[in-house]
Amino acid sequence: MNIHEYQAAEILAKHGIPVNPGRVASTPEEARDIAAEFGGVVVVKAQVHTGGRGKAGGVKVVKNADEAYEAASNILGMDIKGHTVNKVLIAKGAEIQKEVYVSAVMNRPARKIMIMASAEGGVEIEKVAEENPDAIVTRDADPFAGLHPYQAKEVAFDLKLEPSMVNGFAAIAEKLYNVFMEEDATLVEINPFIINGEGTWQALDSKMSFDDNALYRHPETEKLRDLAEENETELEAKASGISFVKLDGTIGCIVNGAGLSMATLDAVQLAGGEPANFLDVGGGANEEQVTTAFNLVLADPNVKAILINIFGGITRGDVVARGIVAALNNVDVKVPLVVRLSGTNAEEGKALLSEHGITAGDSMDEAAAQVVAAAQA
Amino acid sequence: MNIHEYQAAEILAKHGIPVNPGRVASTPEEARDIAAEFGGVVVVKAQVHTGGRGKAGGVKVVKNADEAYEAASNILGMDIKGHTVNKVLIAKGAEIQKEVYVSAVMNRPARKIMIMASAEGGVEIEKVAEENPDAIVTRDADPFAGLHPYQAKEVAFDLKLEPSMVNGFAAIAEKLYNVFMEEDATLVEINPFIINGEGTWQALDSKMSFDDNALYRHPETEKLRDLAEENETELEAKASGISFVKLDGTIGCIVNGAGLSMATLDAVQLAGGEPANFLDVGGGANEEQVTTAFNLVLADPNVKAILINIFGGITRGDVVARGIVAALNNVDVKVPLVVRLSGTNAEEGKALLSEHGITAGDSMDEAAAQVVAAAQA
Amino acid sequence: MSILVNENTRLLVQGITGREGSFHTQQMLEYGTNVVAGVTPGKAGQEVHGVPVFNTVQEAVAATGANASVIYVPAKFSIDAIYEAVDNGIELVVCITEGVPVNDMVAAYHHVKTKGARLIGPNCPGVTTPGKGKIGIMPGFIHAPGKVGVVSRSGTLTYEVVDALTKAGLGQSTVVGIGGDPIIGTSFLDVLELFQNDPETEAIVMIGEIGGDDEEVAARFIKEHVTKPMAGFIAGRTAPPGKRMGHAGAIISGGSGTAAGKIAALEAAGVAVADRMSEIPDLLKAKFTA
Amino acid sequence: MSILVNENTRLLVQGITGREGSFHTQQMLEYGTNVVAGVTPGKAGQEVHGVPVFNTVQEAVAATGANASVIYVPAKFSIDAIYEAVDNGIELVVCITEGVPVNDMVAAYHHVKTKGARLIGPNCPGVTTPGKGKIGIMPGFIHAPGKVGVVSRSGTLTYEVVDALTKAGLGQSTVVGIGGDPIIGTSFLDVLELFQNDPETEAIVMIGEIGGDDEEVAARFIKEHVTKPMAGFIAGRTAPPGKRMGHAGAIISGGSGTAAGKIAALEAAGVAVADRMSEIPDLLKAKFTA
Repeated sequence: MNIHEYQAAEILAKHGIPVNPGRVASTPEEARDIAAEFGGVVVVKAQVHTGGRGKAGGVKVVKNADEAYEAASNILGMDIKGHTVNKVLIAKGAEIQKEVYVSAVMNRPARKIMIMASAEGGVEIEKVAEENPDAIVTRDADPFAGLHPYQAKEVAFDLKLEPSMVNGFAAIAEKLYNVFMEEDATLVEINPFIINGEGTWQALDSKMSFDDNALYRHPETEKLRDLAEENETELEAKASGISFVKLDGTIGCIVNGAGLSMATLDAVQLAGGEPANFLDVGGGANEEQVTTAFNLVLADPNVKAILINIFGGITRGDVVARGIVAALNNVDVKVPLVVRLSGTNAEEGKALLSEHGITAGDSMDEAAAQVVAAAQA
Repeated sequence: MNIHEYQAAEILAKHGIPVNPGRVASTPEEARDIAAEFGGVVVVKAQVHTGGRGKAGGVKVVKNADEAYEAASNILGMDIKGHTVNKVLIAKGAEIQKEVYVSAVMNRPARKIMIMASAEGGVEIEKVAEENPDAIVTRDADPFAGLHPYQAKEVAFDLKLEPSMVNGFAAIAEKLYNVFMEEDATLVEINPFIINGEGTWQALDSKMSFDDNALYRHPETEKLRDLAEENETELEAKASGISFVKLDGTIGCIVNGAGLSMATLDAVQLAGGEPANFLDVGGGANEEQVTTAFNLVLADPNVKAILINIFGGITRGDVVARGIVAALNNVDVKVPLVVRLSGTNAEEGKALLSEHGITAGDSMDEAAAQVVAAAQA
Repeated sequence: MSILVNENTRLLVQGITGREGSFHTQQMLEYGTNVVAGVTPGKAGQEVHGVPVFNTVQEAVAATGANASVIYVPAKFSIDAIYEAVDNGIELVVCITEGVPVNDMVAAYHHVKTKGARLIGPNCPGVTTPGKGKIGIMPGFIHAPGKVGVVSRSGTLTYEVVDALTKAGLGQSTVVGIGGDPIIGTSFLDVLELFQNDPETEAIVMIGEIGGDDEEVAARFIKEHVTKPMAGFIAGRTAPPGKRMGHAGAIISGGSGTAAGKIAALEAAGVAVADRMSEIPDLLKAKFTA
Repeated sequence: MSILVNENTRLLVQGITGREGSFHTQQMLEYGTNVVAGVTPGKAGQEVHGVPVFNTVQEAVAATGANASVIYVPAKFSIDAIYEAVDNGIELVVCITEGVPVNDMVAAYHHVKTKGARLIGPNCPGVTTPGKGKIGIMPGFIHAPGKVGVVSRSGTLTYEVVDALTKAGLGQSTVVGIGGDPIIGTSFLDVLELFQNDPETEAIVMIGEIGGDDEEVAARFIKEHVTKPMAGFIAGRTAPPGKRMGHAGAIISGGSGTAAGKIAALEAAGVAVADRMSEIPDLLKAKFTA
């Protein structure tokens, strides 16, 4: 789960990390009032769950409240990579004496949490990784004892910070790790992390993502979810225990299992089609789940045909077939439907489907070819 | 550092451990008012830093406010093992359906923190250890990950608690471990830990001690220190960086080093005397330290003679001798003084002392014999 | 021989009285697995399909000599179950549960390593040694005893490939579902090493997917150490970057973890990587005769 | 040979620019110790008595190949210094600092063990191998090279016994002050094992004190494994229960950790336990000829 910059800043501040003062506005008027209150230079920043706001014109430095009004008028409602801007953050202008990048993130190969930093602040870390990988400094936190103070200092010294800046940086890097662990984050990023006009460290822009599997113990984080930023169908799917990811093609897919679902999408593409979605209906594909799955897939007007791909394991093929038949009584499926049913009791399942006029095949590849042909017909 | 029962209960409550409601009173009137407010049966308990209050008559169960007044009148001012009772805790009477003992404490041989529990609640754990050691259940917390929920449950099952009591007990045992670590305790004890009339777990009496070395990060704990409960001389010594422990004999001791100080006390006893104190003057025995040491020792009217035992190491014997001589100018020492000076520059030191009329020997045993003889003279 | 599950396996089921635990205990017993004990706190003295239930792993191990365990407890209790198992000397722990918080797995992963135990999963279908026993939730009857070792990050893709192998006359030595989470106890590399050293395994099938770099790490190991013929498949060629594809670990982030990169690495290591799952039996047959 | 400190010791001083660190660096250099580096964050590039200073242990080890370290940093930074040393491959860490919070030492103790490193202390005087080098704060000149290994929980009592041994013509192989805290990195048992296996050590003196059960544990080890003649002393016969006698670890609690118990255990293991410190040289001479 992602949250907005202004929300991330609030969480960092709560954990004692100094952030640049800012407030969020939903209208140009609010933006003007906040800017007036701050006085002087402010930055108006689009709050959307995507990067590249700057390039898209979603970030403007302005000199006064009237300019803030104007900038907010332009930015609010803007579309940035498919995300509509509903809020802007009005942040005080900061004098930057020094800027670096710092984050806490999983080092997946090491199975440890790491602090990652770069002397090139304000630049996307992926870009630094590509162009100047030696500028990136990392330290893996001890999986048991956490990030040691000496490690935070090592990062600071490796960034070639002046001795006077080291302790301040290290103290905040330690807090960054603590925020990561205590909030069950998957990313906590400060970029740029600056030394301001007063000579102290300050987070100028921050970003946080959370582990969905741990949200049950963070109800206050769950409240930060911005429904406007999330795909409605994906949320609906989640509520029903179905994994759903919206894609851009025309072949709707209903599959049991995440791996098989990915493989089904691949098969569709190899057959010359483009999948409209990833959909893992879960273990027991019963009437209710299949009905929901049909509804999720059919919510997309681009869908021209549907492929159901089931491998009967512990859940038997005939049971799944019964679920499909029952679901078809609940949902009016107007596009062509191709079913592939394999594994346990697949024959019984196919017979059952055939009684209801549905031909089910045994081969994933053939089913993919059929559904692509059906969509193009 | 030790605190009172009522203070320990407040800390446990802060960490989410249910405690029996109670309030502290310094006068019988206050005791009566609190009892009246609670209504019904209350327990009036002496608040002193020592065990065995019950046997000494420091704990009374009473039926109403008037009885509470009377009990408090009797208990306040009472002397329990040398501790004067200045406060009583008025606690609500509790119906006990089940009582056990549980604590978090260092398992020194294992170098781990352990949860210790016993089905014999309300009995001193030392007594259980002696008479029925099999009744004691312990689990060492993981030194890195802490006390695991499964361990807390193991303790509950080993106590033969009914299944319905297990989860409640385990949840609180986990909290007990957390209190221990977060508060830098050396002991957190709940005895008895009961199931009350409502069928829920509750701490009826609790005890906490803290690591002096970690108090710097717990200023709020330091505030709980009851100066009336501590030996004034020991506190004064501590403030000067001197380790001092009051004993019952007549030979005052001033020594450099904790081990040598213990050995000096032993030597005094072997020579037929009884030491009046343990005193480690620290590494550099200079004028100021020795002056303070003299004052600490002489504050005890029982002291009949003083033994100074110094082994010159990095700090040279002549420097120490100069400190002694200077200190004697500040303090009027009316009792006989025996000095033993050995190690680095001992000869120079002895010469210097001799110039000021002090004969210093080389042997700890002889010095001990001399000081004992001097005290008996 | 075979790997992980064999005649000496004495299985303990953690969470045996739950719906999943009870159902799969029956399935495992039917497949011939030596299930010796179950654990559910507070349920000691009960039996589930004839298997005695204990309050703690400690009691269960003391009473039955269990040396392997399978975890069916809910996600929020799984980490504790893993610690309880390995702290009580269980050598092989298979955690089926999906949804375990990933940051909790960091310490648990390293703890298991320190203890010298082996964890499979979490979020995995388990391990099956055809004809000898199964631990987990795989449908037993699709398997056939044989010489092909199978290792996979996905449950249903494991069944898919095992079914295809069996139908093509290629039985399996052991089938290992290592799980779809970002941090799993046993990686491709670990299982490949076991297969390489297992005399009953003569060829290996490896099913990877997008996310992380375990396939790339495995490819380096294969190049240097694996002499047995291998076929493979990587799911998720069509997955867009930044989106989790069902599995918590199946995500392309910052340009790394793509199917293309994994396929290239495996091919460079001499693995025959199939475009379609269905091609795997033939690719393998081209390299070895069962 | 000798134990812990020898010709191959390359010592790093953590906290070298502090008052204690700087003073004892000079003392150690004068005694002939091979001090190769110092660490104080932010002071890289300076020198202390000719020893180069680095910002981190990592840099110091990379530049100088240091393999041992001594810690003079304040108590609140000592745990971090211990982790920094062992995490960077230092094999022997001597922590002089007094006042380290005991609960912090729990994880640090086990971490050091996991890393296979050796920690002496905290709250200890260090280690001296007469004539070869010293790590810590012991007064060097009281020592004489010889064949008696000395191990002690107390600083001044160590000096006292070493001085007495030297004056009695009994030189020392190595002198180890293990420290007076409740949790210390290296126990009597550990050092006794080293002495027993050290060909240059022919007799052993052990100075214990009240509190804990390390002396009792050592006695069991001595009974079974130590063949070299031993004399000992236990301080604190007169200590009252429940009172810390200067050292954080010197406390009799719940009737355990008494001097009487320790003396009885050592005597039962064949150690000649002195009533008076001064008797130790003679007790030892009765058992072995230097």
